[in-house]
Amino acid sequence: MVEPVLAIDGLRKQFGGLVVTDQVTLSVAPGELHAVIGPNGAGKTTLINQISGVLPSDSGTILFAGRDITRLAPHRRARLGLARTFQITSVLPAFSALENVALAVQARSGSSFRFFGDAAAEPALNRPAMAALDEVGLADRAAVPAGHLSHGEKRALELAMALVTEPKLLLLDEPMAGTGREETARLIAVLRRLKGRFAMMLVEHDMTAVFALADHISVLIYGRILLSGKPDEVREDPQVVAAYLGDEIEFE
Amino acid sequence: QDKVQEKLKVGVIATLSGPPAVLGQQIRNGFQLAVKQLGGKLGGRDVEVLVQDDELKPDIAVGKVKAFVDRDKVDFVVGPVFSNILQAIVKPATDGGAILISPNAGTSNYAGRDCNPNLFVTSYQNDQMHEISGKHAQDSGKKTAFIMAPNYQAGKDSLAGFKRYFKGEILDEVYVPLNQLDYSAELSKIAAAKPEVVFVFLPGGMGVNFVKQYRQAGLADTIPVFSTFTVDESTLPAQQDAALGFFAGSNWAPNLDTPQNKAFVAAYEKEYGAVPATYAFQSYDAALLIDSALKATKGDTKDRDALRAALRKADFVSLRGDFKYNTNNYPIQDFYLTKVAKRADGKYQTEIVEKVFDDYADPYVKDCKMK
Amino acid sequence: MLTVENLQAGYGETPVLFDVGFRIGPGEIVTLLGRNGMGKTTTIRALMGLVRPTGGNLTFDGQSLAGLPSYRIAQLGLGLVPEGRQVFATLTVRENLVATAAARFGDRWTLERVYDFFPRLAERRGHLGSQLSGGEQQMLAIGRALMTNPRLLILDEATEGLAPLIRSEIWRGLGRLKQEGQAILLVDKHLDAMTRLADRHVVLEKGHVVWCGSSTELAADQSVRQRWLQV
Amino acid sequence: MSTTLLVVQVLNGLQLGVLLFLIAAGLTLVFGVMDFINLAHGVQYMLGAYLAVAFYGLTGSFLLALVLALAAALLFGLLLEAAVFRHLYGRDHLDHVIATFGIILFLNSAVKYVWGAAPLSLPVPEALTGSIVLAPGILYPVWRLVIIGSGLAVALLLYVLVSWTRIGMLVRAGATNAEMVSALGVDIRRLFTLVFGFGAMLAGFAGIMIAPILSVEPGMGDTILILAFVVIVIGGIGSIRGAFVAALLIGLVDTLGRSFAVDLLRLVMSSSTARTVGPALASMLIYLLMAVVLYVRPTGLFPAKGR
Amino acid sequence: MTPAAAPADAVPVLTRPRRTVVLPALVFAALALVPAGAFALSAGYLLDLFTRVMIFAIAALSVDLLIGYAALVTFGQAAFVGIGAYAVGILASHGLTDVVVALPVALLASGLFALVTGFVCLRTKGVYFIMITLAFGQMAFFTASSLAPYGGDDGLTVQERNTVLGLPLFEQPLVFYYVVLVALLVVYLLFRALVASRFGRVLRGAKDNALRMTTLGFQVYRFQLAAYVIAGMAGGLAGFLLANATEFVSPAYMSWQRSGELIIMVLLGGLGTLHGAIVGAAAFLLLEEWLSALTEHWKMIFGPLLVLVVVFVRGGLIGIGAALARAAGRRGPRG
Ligand SMILES: Nc1ncnc2c1ncn2[C@@H]1O[C@H](COP(=O)(O)OP(=O)(O)OP(=O)(O)O)[C@@H](O)[C@H]1O
Ligand SMILES: Nc1ncnc2c1ncn2[C@@H]1O[C@H](COP(=O)(O)OP(=O)(O)OP(=O)(O)O)[C@@H](O)[C@H]1O
Ligand SMILES: [Mg+2]
Ligand SMILES: [Mg+2]
Repeated sequence: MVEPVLAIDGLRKQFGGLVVTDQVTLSVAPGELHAVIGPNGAGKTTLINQISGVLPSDSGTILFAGRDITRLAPHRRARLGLARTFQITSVLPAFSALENVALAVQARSGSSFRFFGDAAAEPALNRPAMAALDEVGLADRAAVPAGHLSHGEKRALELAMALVTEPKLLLLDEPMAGTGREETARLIAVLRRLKGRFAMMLVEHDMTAVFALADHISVLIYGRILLSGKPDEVREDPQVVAAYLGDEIEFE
Repeated sequence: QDKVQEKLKVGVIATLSGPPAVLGQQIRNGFQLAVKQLGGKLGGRDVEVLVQDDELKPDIAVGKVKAFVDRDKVDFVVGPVFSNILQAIVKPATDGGAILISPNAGTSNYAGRDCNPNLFVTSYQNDQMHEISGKHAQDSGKKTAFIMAPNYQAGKDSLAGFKRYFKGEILDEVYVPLNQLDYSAELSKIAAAKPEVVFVFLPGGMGVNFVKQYRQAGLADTIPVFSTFTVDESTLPAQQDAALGFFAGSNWAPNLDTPQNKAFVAAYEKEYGAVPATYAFQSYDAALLIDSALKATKGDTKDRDALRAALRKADFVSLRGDFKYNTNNYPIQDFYLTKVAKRADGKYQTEIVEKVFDDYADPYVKDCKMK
Repeated sequence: MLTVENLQAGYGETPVLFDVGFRIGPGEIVTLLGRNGMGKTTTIRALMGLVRPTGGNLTFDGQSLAGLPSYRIAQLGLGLVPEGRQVFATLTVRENLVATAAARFGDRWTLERVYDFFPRLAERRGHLGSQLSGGEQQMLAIGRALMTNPRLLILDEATEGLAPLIRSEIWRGLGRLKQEGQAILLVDKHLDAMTRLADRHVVLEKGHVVWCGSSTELAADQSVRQRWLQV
Repeated sequence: MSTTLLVVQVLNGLQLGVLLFLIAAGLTLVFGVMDFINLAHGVQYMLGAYLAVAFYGLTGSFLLALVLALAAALLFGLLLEAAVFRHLYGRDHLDHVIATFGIILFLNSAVKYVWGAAPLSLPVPEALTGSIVLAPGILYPVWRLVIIGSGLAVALLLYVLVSWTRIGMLVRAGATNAEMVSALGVDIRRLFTLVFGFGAMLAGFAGIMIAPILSVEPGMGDTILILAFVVIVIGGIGSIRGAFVAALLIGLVDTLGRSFAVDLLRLVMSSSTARTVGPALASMLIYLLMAVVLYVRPTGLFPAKGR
Repeated sequence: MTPAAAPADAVPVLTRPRRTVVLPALVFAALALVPAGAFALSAGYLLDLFTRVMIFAIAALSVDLLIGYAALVTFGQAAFVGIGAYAVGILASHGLTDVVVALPVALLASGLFALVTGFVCLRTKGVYFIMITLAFGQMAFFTASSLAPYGGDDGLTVQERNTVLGLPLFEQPLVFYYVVLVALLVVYLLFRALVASRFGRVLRGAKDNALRMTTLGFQVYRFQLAAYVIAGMAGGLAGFLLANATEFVSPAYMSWQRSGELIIMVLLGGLGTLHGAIVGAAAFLLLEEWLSALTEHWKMIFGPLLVLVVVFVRGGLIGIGAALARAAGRRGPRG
């Protein structure tokens, strides 16, 4: 078996008396799209925060590309090739869409202690940024301040920002939330195209998207992994249906 | 002859904003009162008095004084209230060719090593005011003292001044942060130390706060307070009864018994509705000083040597009585112990208790190269 | 009960809505459909007085909403579940629910009933708004609007971020509300559920109403679905 | 240093703390709860003191003066809110800073224009002038006890108001998202106006209560303002409890520092060095304290949660 | 508005700091012409006044760099000015009066102070940052006040202005004026380049959404610290010039009121524009100068003026200018 990009072992996080993630163990193979689903408040966002380093973990280990990153600062993890999007949209509202992405390019290039030269006119930053915007369908909105974009557009922008950092692993927290059907379909197409380029971990309540994209699904309930397996196994599992999917089959 | 007819310009610079504004106003008022009483003339020449606020900021003061000298071409600058402003403006004023008359601040460096032929002080050398209390405490046989001042240069000078003559035991020497509001901690210390006398130098609002709180803590009836710049006519309206019986050292008091002074106090009160403090009278004297010198030079200010010599003579009747200049252009004068009292008309003032120094010159003069 | 005619509005100098008109009768459920950025949220904000309309008429129960501050509009009985949840981050769950609660038009919705509806909220009643998961915040936003006992409930992407199970709960709940006679204005992306639930649909495209009709008409009219909704 | 003195100084420290809290209370309310930086709090405090002096002059009764001055301070606060603050809700903090700085300049100057530059005074109410004996030879003024009592009362009142009442909830909610509060049917503007008026009244109340022990003069609110900010920042913005604890802490540190810094330093250095270093250190102590607290806890002792 | 003659592969970007040229050029041209005006009116004091204006403009620029581009609202910037000034004063009192010594020492000392305090301050954010910078400013103030050998609270007279390689150039008001002007221009151009650079973009990004910047992989702290040190050194430069201009140094240069005034200057002129800081400093000081000449109660006019500016114009005086320009542009043909 190939070495996983991400291997989590026994991860735990507690807020006061509330245990939010507990004994979470899972691994993501290179190029794989691994979906994490589960009821509201199950701890999915918390898990992503722990992996990306926004929240410190109480116990357990996180191996990223073979390296222990459990105690690493978030920006260091990002430099190692760990990118993420936020559940609650997080862009730089005063910057244009293009500049948002260009900053991400700059972050990857690593040389930001440059005090001279007009950053906004650097083709080395703008070209890849423009390409990424094009990829998510925002090319014609490049000059609009991110704060003025609609909800769905911001989502797409976040994705573009993550893309250009050429991550080894991309953590996606509900990228489809708030996007319309058309955009959802487009995002699914974009993600499908990206599959294989790098590994992804997708947290999503839109089952259409999850079953269309996932190679592997883990179900998180009350902070614990209930089940981890191929999409078909998960879909049929009575426990998952009872706790999460419900009777209304919206997908397909 | 034409030149003499030209208006004489005098620039007054004083702190007119913030809490110490009341002191600056006294300086301005005192000077303007004198000019008014002299018929709008000094030494026979029509005067234009320009007033500027230094905002208690040295760099602002420098700018304003430079403007006096360069733009307004004043012959005299009168001011300021505070020592740190004096330090800042001596150079721009005197380098610019004006004569600076300080109606209040009198620092030791200008009395000694930095003495300046173009700087005349109508007040005192700062230390002297503190020495009065020390000398009196010593002479009246006090054995123990508790002394206190704000933690800055003038504060340190004041306690040094007190100790110069007081040879008893200093139970504690306390420096409080500048502009301290609450003195409970210090009052408890005083109550615990039980000194025979307390000496404080707490100018302005600090003095008001201290005196009120000292009285409220019940100490005022048991331990006498000697002070400088803590109880005077600028703070008494706020201290009122709380300050009754507090002692201070001064070169003057409103009730000093000379005809000129009586007239001055009456006129000042009539004009400005407040009892004058030393700031006002020293600034009034500054106007008299200029007047006397210009009379001697027949209004001429161009011949600076003659003008300086005339100022040096101090040929006027000071409100304080005896007054003459030492070689460092600081006064030789008498100093008194004063005490706060309530007048028949309900107003408060300091009143002379006894003379402590006679024709007293500051010691720094020996460092001054001027002869 | 709500009439919107020729509504125009925008942000700053950018016009967003050009001609929006529809009406909602008592007990009706009406949806606003359209792709991202077509002006659904802006329409709702204009209704609530959060964006000043630059033209057109808005009336609720015969009373013009023009120029009314948003709290007056809300007091007339409009209850909003805003896009993006916007729960009060520094208030606890319970405080979020009771702070703006009102019983101007009946008191069907009480704290207990909301807790019954969303047991999860009861479990988390002491948490601050900011300490909730995305879905929990969404439940809270819905509960908060219900606690004002509105006559017209406005849901802007209210099922965003909710687990499928909870989502179906909500649809079922809305169905029950409809039976109780609650009027609802709905924006969502789950077309199937909405077609089942709603009486009429309004399709927005670039700030214009381009189609309007009942669920059956919508189901039948393939061209509308393809052209404006990309289904 | 004797134990009695230590005990007395601790009491003095707590007393100063309550005093500081009294001043900081209105500021926390408006700043912490409504997210509005009101630099004019200091001048509102000053105005309270001046109004009390003025009304005392007219009526000759402290109680009447207190009531009238409070009413006037409230009125003035409402006026100010309508004229200036109202336009600045939801704007950047810096806009608050510059506008309220303008108000400081204006009021400091206006007060001087109306009442003159000379410090004024307000006597302690006749019935409360005495002192009580704490320890042999150490008296404690009754008025100080009154101040402590009113400070505690204000603390309690505020705590209950903000944490437990619906008004408190709405105001806190409005601070983070005024638009939503309004969209849910609450007239948030009026609520803010009320809070401002109340804040102004609290500032005025502090000014009135403190006037009998301090000099009433133009600019008296400026240094106080900084102290009040230090208090609420150390406590954690938005936390009434934090402000209260921080005020006591500062009162204690400042008082004990002033009282014993020199003595303590003498243990480790020569007497004369201690004399120069001690007072300088004492002056900086609260700032040092603030720097240390913020270094260790970057959002104060009791950070508001959820921001 | 520049005509759309952009290079072919440039993409439209709205948020690059607007490269306004006309207004800054006008400002500097006006400043360069002040001496001519002063001599024409034979009003030599104008030179002093505008020298002062430009010195404060440098300090205000440093504040604008921090507040306007990095959202670091510093309430202790006067400390750096004071440190620069004290470097001059203390060196002079030991007989070291040449620029070659004084300027590097002033810059180094203020830079070092910024490095050390910034290290601590930048752990905090928002209002906490405001207050912790105030705390360090106050500590610097109290330290200066207790420097008994250098005048303590009374301050220290600088006997003569710094010499340049032994030449007493600064003693010439006109020469000194242009020296200050050049210093201002250099700082302005430097900062202008800085905020548009990659470095500046990170700063601005962190101002907008620091958490996002961190997850992108930027260690925001280091960038902010660098900016803090640069701003501190600019403050030190202003102090160096101020000590030479007033020939006096005083703890009062470090007071919190002064730090506050610097913020007000920037806000008055227009935040985040750089030239706004210059305009603001000029407006503040000139208004202060003229109003205080009018009446002793000038603050009763100045205060409400500030309030009006905030309430009715966004973006300070520069904002008024821009609004007027827009209005004119709408009516007249586009140029
Ligand atoms: N800072 C916090 N303090 C206390 N509890 C918290 C905090 N953050 C999250 N929680 C709780 O932890 C649980 C897990 O939250 P998390 O955001 O990880 O859920 P989630 O699986 O992402 O849910 P959703 O699908 O609704 O977004 C929730 O019940 C939430 O209330
Ligand atoms: N605050 C704003 N400032 C400027 N433009 C805005 C603002 N908010 C939204 N817009 C613009 O208004 C248009 C309509 O936005 P609106 O939010 O109403 O769309 P929507 O139909 O609700 O889309 P979505 O499905 O993404 O929520 C969009 O083009 C958007 O870019
Ligand atoms: Mg989540
Ligand atoms: Mg929307």
